[in-house]
Amino acid sequence: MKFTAPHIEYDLLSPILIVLAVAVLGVLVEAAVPRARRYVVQVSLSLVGIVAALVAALLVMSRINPTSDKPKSGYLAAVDALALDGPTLFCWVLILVLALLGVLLFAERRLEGGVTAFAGQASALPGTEAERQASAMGLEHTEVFPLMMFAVSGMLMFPAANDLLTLFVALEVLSLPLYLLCGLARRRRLLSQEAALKYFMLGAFSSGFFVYGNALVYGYAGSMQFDNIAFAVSSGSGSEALLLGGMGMLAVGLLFKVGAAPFLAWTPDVYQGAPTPVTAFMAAATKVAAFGALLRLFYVAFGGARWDWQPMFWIIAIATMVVGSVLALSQTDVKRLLAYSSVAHAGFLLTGFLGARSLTDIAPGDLNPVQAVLFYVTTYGLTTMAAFAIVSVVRDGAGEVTQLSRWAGLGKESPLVAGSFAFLLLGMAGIPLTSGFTGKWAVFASAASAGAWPVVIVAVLMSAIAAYFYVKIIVVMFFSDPIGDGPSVTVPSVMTSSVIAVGVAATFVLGVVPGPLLDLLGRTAQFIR
Amino acid sequence: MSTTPFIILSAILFTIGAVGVLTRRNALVVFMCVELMLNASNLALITFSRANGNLDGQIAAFFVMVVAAAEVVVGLAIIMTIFRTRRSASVDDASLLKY
Amino acid sequence: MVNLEALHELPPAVGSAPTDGAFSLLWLVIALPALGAAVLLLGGKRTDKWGHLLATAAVIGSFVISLILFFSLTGRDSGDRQVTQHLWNWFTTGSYSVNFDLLYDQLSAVFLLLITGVGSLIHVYSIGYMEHDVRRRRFFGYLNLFVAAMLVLILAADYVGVFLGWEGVGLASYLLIGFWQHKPSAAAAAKKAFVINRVGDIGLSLGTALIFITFGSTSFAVVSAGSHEASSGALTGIGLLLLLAACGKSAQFPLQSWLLDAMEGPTPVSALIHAATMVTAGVYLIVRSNFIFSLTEDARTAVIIIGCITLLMGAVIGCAKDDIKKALAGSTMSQIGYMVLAAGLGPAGYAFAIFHLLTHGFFKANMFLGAGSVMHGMNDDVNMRNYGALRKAMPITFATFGIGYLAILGVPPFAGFWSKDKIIETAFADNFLVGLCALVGAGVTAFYMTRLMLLTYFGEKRWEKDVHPHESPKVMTYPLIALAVLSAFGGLFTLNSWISDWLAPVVGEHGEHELGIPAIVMSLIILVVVALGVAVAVQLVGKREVPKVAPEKVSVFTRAARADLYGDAFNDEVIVKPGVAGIRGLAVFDRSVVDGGVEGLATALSAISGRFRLLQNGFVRSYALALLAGATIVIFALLAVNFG
Amino acid sequence: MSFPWLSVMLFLPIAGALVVMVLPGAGSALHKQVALGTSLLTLAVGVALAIRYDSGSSAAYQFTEQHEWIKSFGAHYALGVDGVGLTLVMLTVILAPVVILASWNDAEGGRWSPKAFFAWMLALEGLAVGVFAATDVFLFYVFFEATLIPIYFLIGGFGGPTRARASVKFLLYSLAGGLIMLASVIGLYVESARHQGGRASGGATYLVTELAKIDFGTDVGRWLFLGFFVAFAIKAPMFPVHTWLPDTTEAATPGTSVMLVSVLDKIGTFGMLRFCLELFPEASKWATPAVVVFAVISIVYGALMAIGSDNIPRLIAYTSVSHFGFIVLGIFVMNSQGLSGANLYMFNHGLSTAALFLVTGFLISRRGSALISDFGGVEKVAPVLAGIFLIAGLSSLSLPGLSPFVSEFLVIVGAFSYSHVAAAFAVSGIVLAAIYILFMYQRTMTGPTRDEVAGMKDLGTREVAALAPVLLLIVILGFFPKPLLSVINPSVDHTLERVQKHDPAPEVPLPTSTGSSLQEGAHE
Repeated sequence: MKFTAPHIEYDLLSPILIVLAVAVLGVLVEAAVPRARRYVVQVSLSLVGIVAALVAALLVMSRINPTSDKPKSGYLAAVDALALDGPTLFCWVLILVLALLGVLLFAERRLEGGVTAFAGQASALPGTEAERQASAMGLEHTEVFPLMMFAVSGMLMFPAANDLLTLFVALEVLSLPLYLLCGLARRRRLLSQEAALKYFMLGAFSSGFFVYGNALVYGYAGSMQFDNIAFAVSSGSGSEALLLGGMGMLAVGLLFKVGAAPFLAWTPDVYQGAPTPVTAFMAAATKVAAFGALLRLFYVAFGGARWDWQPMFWIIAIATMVVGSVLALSQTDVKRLLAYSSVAHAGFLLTGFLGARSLTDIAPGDLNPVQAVLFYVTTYGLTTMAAFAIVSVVRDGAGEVTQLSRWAGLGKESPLVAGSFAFLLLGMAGIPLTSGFTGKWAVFASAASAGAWPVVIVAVLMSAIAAYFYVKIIVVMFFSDPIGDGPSVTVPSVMTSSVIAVGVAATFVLGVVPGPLLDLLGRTAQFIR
Repeated sequence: MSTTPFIILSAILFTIGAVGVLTRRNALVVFMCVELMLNASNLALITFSRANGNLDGQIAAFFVMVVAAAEVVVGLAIIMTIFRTRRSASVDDASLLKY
Repeated sequence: MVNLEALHELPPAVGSAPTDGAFSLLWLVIALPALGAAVLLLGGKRTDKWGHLLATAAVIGSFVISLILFFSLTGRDSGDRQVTQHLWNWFTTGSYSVNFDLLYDQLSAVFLLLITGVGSLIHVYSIGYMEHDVRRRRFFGYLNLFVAAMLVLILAADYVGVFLGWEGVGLASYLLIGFWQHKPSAAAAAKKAFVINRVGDIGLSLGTALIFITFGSTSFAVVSAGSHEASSGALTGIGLLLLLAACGKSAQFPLQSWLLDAMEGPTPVSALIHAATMVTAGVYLIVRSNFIFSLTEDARTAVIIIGCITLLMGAVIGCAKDDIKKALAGSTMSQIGYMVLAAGLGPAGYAFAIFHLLTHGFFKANMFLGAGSVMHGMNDDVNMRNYGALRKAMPITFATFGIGYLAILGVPPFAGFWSKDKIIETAFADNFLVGLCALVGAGVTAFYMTRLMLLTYFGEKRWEKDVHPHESPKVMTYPLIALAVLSAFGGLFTLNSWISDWLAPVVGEHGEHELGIPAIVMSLIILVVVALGVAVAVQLVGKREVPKVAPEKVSVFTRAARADLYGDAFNDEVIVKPGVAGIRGLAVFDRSVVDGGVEGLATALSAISGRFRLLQNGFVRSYALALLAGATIVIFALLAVNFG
Repeated sequence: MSFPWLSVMLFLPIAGALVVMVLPGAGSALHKQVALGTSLLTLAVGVALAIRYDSGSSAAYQFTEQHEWIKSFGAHYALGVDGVGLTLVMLTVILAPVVILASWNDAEGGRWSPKAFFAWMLALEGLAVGVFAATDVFLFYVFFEATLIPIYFLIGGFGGPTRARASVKFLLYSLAGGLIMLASVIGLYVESARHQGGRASGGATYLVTELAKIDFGTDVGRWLFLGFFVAFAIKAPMFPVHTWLPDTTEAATPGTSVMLVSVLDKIGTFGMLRFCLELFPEASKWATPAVVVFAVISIVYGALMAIGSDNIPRLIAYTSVSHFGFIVLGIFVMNSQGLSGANLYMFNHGLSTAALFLVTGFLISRRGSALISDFGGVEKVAPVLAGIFLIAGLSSLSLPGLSPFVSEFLVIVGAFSYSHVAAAFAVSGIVLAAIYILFMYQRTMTGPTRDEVAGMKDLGTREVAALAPVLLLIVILGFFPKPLLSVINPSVDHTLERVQKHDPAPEVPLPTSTGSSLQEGAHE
């Protein structure tokens, strides 16, 4: 039998390729460049790479000219393995922007007094001479940058994946580096390693389900291509059981990444244990990629079986919102609290995801679910990034201060930081004139348009509960007096500051003039089939 | 010949793996159980590929093996660090992060 | 049902010829005292020196205007003796419009004279009486405010306008009763007066509302024109509600209890507000609403009953009081009872009600001021048991008071005789029982007034030491004299039934009531009863040694009378105490149930949260278990949805 | 595109707030002067606006501005006022300078620098104007929620010892209500998207004028109505969701309380008029009996609680619960007396409550205690304060001759023609009002002067200057409410038309010839 070499559209895939190339180069740098200069090289390399990828992504986007009223639906690339349509390209741009901010956080050195937030020498045991020497020598793991680049490449592939196999590979490519990154904290290394272990174990476990689901769906449809699956679903051939079983298991894999109930158990532990920059990047970027993939898989491949999976997602959305909001009430650790809040947000995103309805029901002017979800994930990503960035600057002698009670009086200590954190929290609570509100409105409206009223009601009630713990933080920061010597805010370098600035600005702008972005999404948020 | 027995076998393997993950303490064993699950999937993939008469399934199986290998690399690294700090490979010892 | 005999002769409608000539001054009558009040109350200390003069001048000014108006009204022929001055539109919503209109007709004319006249005298009197009070300016400001409000009340051409004056006088009375605020008793009395009046106001506001519902307007003109078309139900309702209002303002049963406490105020206040003018506003309201009451037998009956009860209550209370002012207050209640009773008699009685209101205004003001002058001489002691034999010490006061005494007893030819006799006659004509009440009342009145006279002016000195009674200054005695004259000759108003004819266009022809016996005999009977009362008083009080302190061992009746017939006790037991308890309970309810409900929800949530976070126990294997369980549920749910 | 009056009134204070914020220093006289100046300037614009308002015009809204804001949400930046909106906007801009002047020194000793206080105040003023001027449901909602933030920080930052708790309670109550309303707001979007067929511009819209054209159908309409009504009931506040108000006023500074109770709580009743009745006439009529019952309960309950409370700000809060009961009652009896009365009441209650809060504020700050039982005989040492206190109190018990009387009377009349029983219960409020006001006055002002208050200073010039305009308005409007009614009546007629209700005809037909005075009145 003879093989024909597949045709690869390098120009279209350039963003992914660039990022991958940078990652590989990064590895070489580790090998070739002397330790003293690695930091600079790696940082600049990744920054340049991501910016380049961003430009490339924008170029690709311009080819489907999204500004026109009737944009092209998009391209299928790499032998239909990747679908480059509106949603994909938007996710790319968003992920790359978040990655850029992520790199800035990774590269932050002033907070730890001249070194990054990553372990000087991961192999050195915590609390041993070796570790002390490592930190004394100011060692630091610059491998984090290539690792991150790998993760980013996976994230870029994830929402673009147009067949189950690509989806699986992308999933692993984005997950594995993150597992490692979670374990590389400079301080509280035991927690960090534990986080890595838990994340890895559960991640592997869930990917087991994912693959098996893969197999079952393949058994049902006889192909891994989404369009073929969609065709099989609509034609109703094959055994329902295989389809449903497979669909369920794939859902498990994706919902695990999203951190939806009941697959959220890892979220609080990992978010808390991981180095804050990693948490920030992970919390923001992973959700974007995962939701991109979730939307494509269930809208394109399983769109025909909507009536089968929608009830299940109703339950999951409700459960996720309830668990996230209620459990967050009693949290006393800021990072953990933000983790639960991110769970709640996943619930809200799923609410928007429930807006799925046949395209004929969606009139031209109307808000469509893809648009709503992508908009919300944008607002959420930027806000969360900035929030975690702020967490990383509130410190005392022993590093970051994450007990909520110790944040008392921060409002007096440094009004600017506390003020912007309060603003971000109000954003997450969904107060108008912040992006949180417009986002919430969009996802709720999308769900309501599809008639998912019970979910919307629950969502509304849960936002009320969620508001309670956000407000609680504000009260602690502004209206209560510090216990002992309150935490001090270490003035970060321009890098972290710029991340915070961008996040706050985005939260405000997307809250006041969300129009342009929404319209862009409204025009382009159509999946190619 | 029918594919059902193979599917049932793969399902059994998968379940064994899943249960193993839940019951075994030693991180390495847990990890092996995950591998077992992956291989159960491989079996299913190949079976279906045979049933459907195309190669996608088999290719997928190769990919899964590769990915599994990569996973091993990462996984073992993490487990090693934990083992070295804690002098134990029991996943239950790592339970500082809770509530 | 509408009473038939009333339908034959419909009550007269309130016409409204626009004002012209002298009548365009009408608004000034109100404006002068109002301005005076404004200057005095806003001017502050600057006006201390001349404030009282300004106030007095203002009232005298409006008295003069009232006289001019009155005579120009008499100038007209009885047909068009009603003029309306339209000032401005107060408020308009939908079809409902209320104007600031002043109605000047025979009725308001009489009141105008009474209020400004007696008002001026009392202002003059107060100059002397309040001389040593540091806050005299304020006192006069309040007095002016009162006069202005009272004038609004009786000049308003719309029930809402009446309401304005109604509450205005209430406010003034509140301020004046509590004028000596440092005395807790005074402050309490003031509040009590206002609150109980508010209860009456329920009647006025709902009444006004019902009037609007029924007639689509609340102006006398429209209502009087349409009243005979209204259903008897509506009319009765309105009548009863207005009666409630009257009860509040005129201290009629069951809202009488505030009047006695109101004596905490300075004596001129008691004279002007709580004897001569304000308390009679209720009577005015009923008479003014004759076009309602004439058409509803039931409401009138209620009015009569209230009147009878109160006139007896007041009299009985008056018998037992040792506080000279309270005794007089009881008497006031009783006298107003007479007026209300008369007003309840319908067209037959309206005129006499007003007539008695006038004469009573004269002699009761006279006696109150007299009492004031006595207190002035006795270092503000009000206990009659410490008086005695004052007729020599303060002759003028005694003389004038004496005239008032004869007047209230109804001894011919003094004013009271003419007015009271007419009422009693009409009462008998209407219903024997009612007549009997009136008659008995007269007897009791004779008793307590005689008692008061004896205790105060006769017998031997029972003064405290270092009390040196002396006659009051001229500025106080001249008003007394003036009022005494009026009390003596007030009867002239009824000369060949002038007053009835004068008021007829407003309140309707007073239907001929035929009495079983000739009027002269009736009068004789009344006189006999009065004489009886006097005799008893002389027996019980005059002929005996008066103990310094009120004897404790007394009949249950006396005790009841001393306790104001348990009016306050009743209120305390039935309204105040349960009310306080209820409010306490409500506060608990608000905290624990209403608020507690919400707060409880919050705490419950955090409790749940605290419980369930423990599930996150940190063991990766239990997380895996959760994951597996979740996966199983998801898959089975999916299968169930489709195959179930 | 004429001059954007409302936008100016909206953004002027906000700009002022920013200026105050960036001015150096921690709150010198300069900050206060800038704040006062800004609010006065806004007031000037407001007066010009009021003068230019044409009460005769048939347009639904005047000074309208409309720009597309978020196309995909159908949201517009649309402003405009009808009679009701105008009165409330005016109330806002009148009270703002008064409050700023009165709170001149209240912000000292606060948690933050005084300048924050004045900045938040100005921001609040601007946002409040936005709420009352918004003619787009989405925009209204945005302002509705946005106003919470300044007041939240004003309470939490400058209040008394319990401020933190109070502020959270306030915010959560309001947010809960707001979010329930959000569900309805989204429902409106869905519906308007469904009914877009007729409209030329595709997509949904939030313009009140457009939404009013939609017939939502019985069930949908009722659900949406409920969403809105609950939020407004919490805001107003009505029994049984009132408990946040006393706690809040107890903790907040007088100025904050004024802005909260006199201005912001009006959003509740304003919303009932503008959205419940306007958008869901059928549902409103369906809900009327229940609403009336709750309104009457609020009247009596609030009054009783007021009588029972020893803490002055709590007492005033409860009186407001009672007064808001009257307003809601007037709105839902749906006849011209009730509605005009209610509208008038919103304005008058704003004035009288403001006066009461401020004067008691002065009293409390002098004595350092808010408990009635800690006072006694103040009248002797501070007659001016006592006098103003009495006038404010009397206006609160709606004494005829003071502005609240007309409104309360009209509401009672309207209620009476709706149901005798409801009116009978409601009217008991006037007796209870007399009790709680005079009881408070008696126990604080009269009787022997207590030593603690013996040295109390009487009101100073600034304080009198702050209160004088309010009292003046109260008296003038008491005798001549026409300026207000002339702008209110047209919008009342519009509302009645919208809910298809007509005033019941009187039992006895109005005479045409007699009562010329009446005719005059009607024609003026």
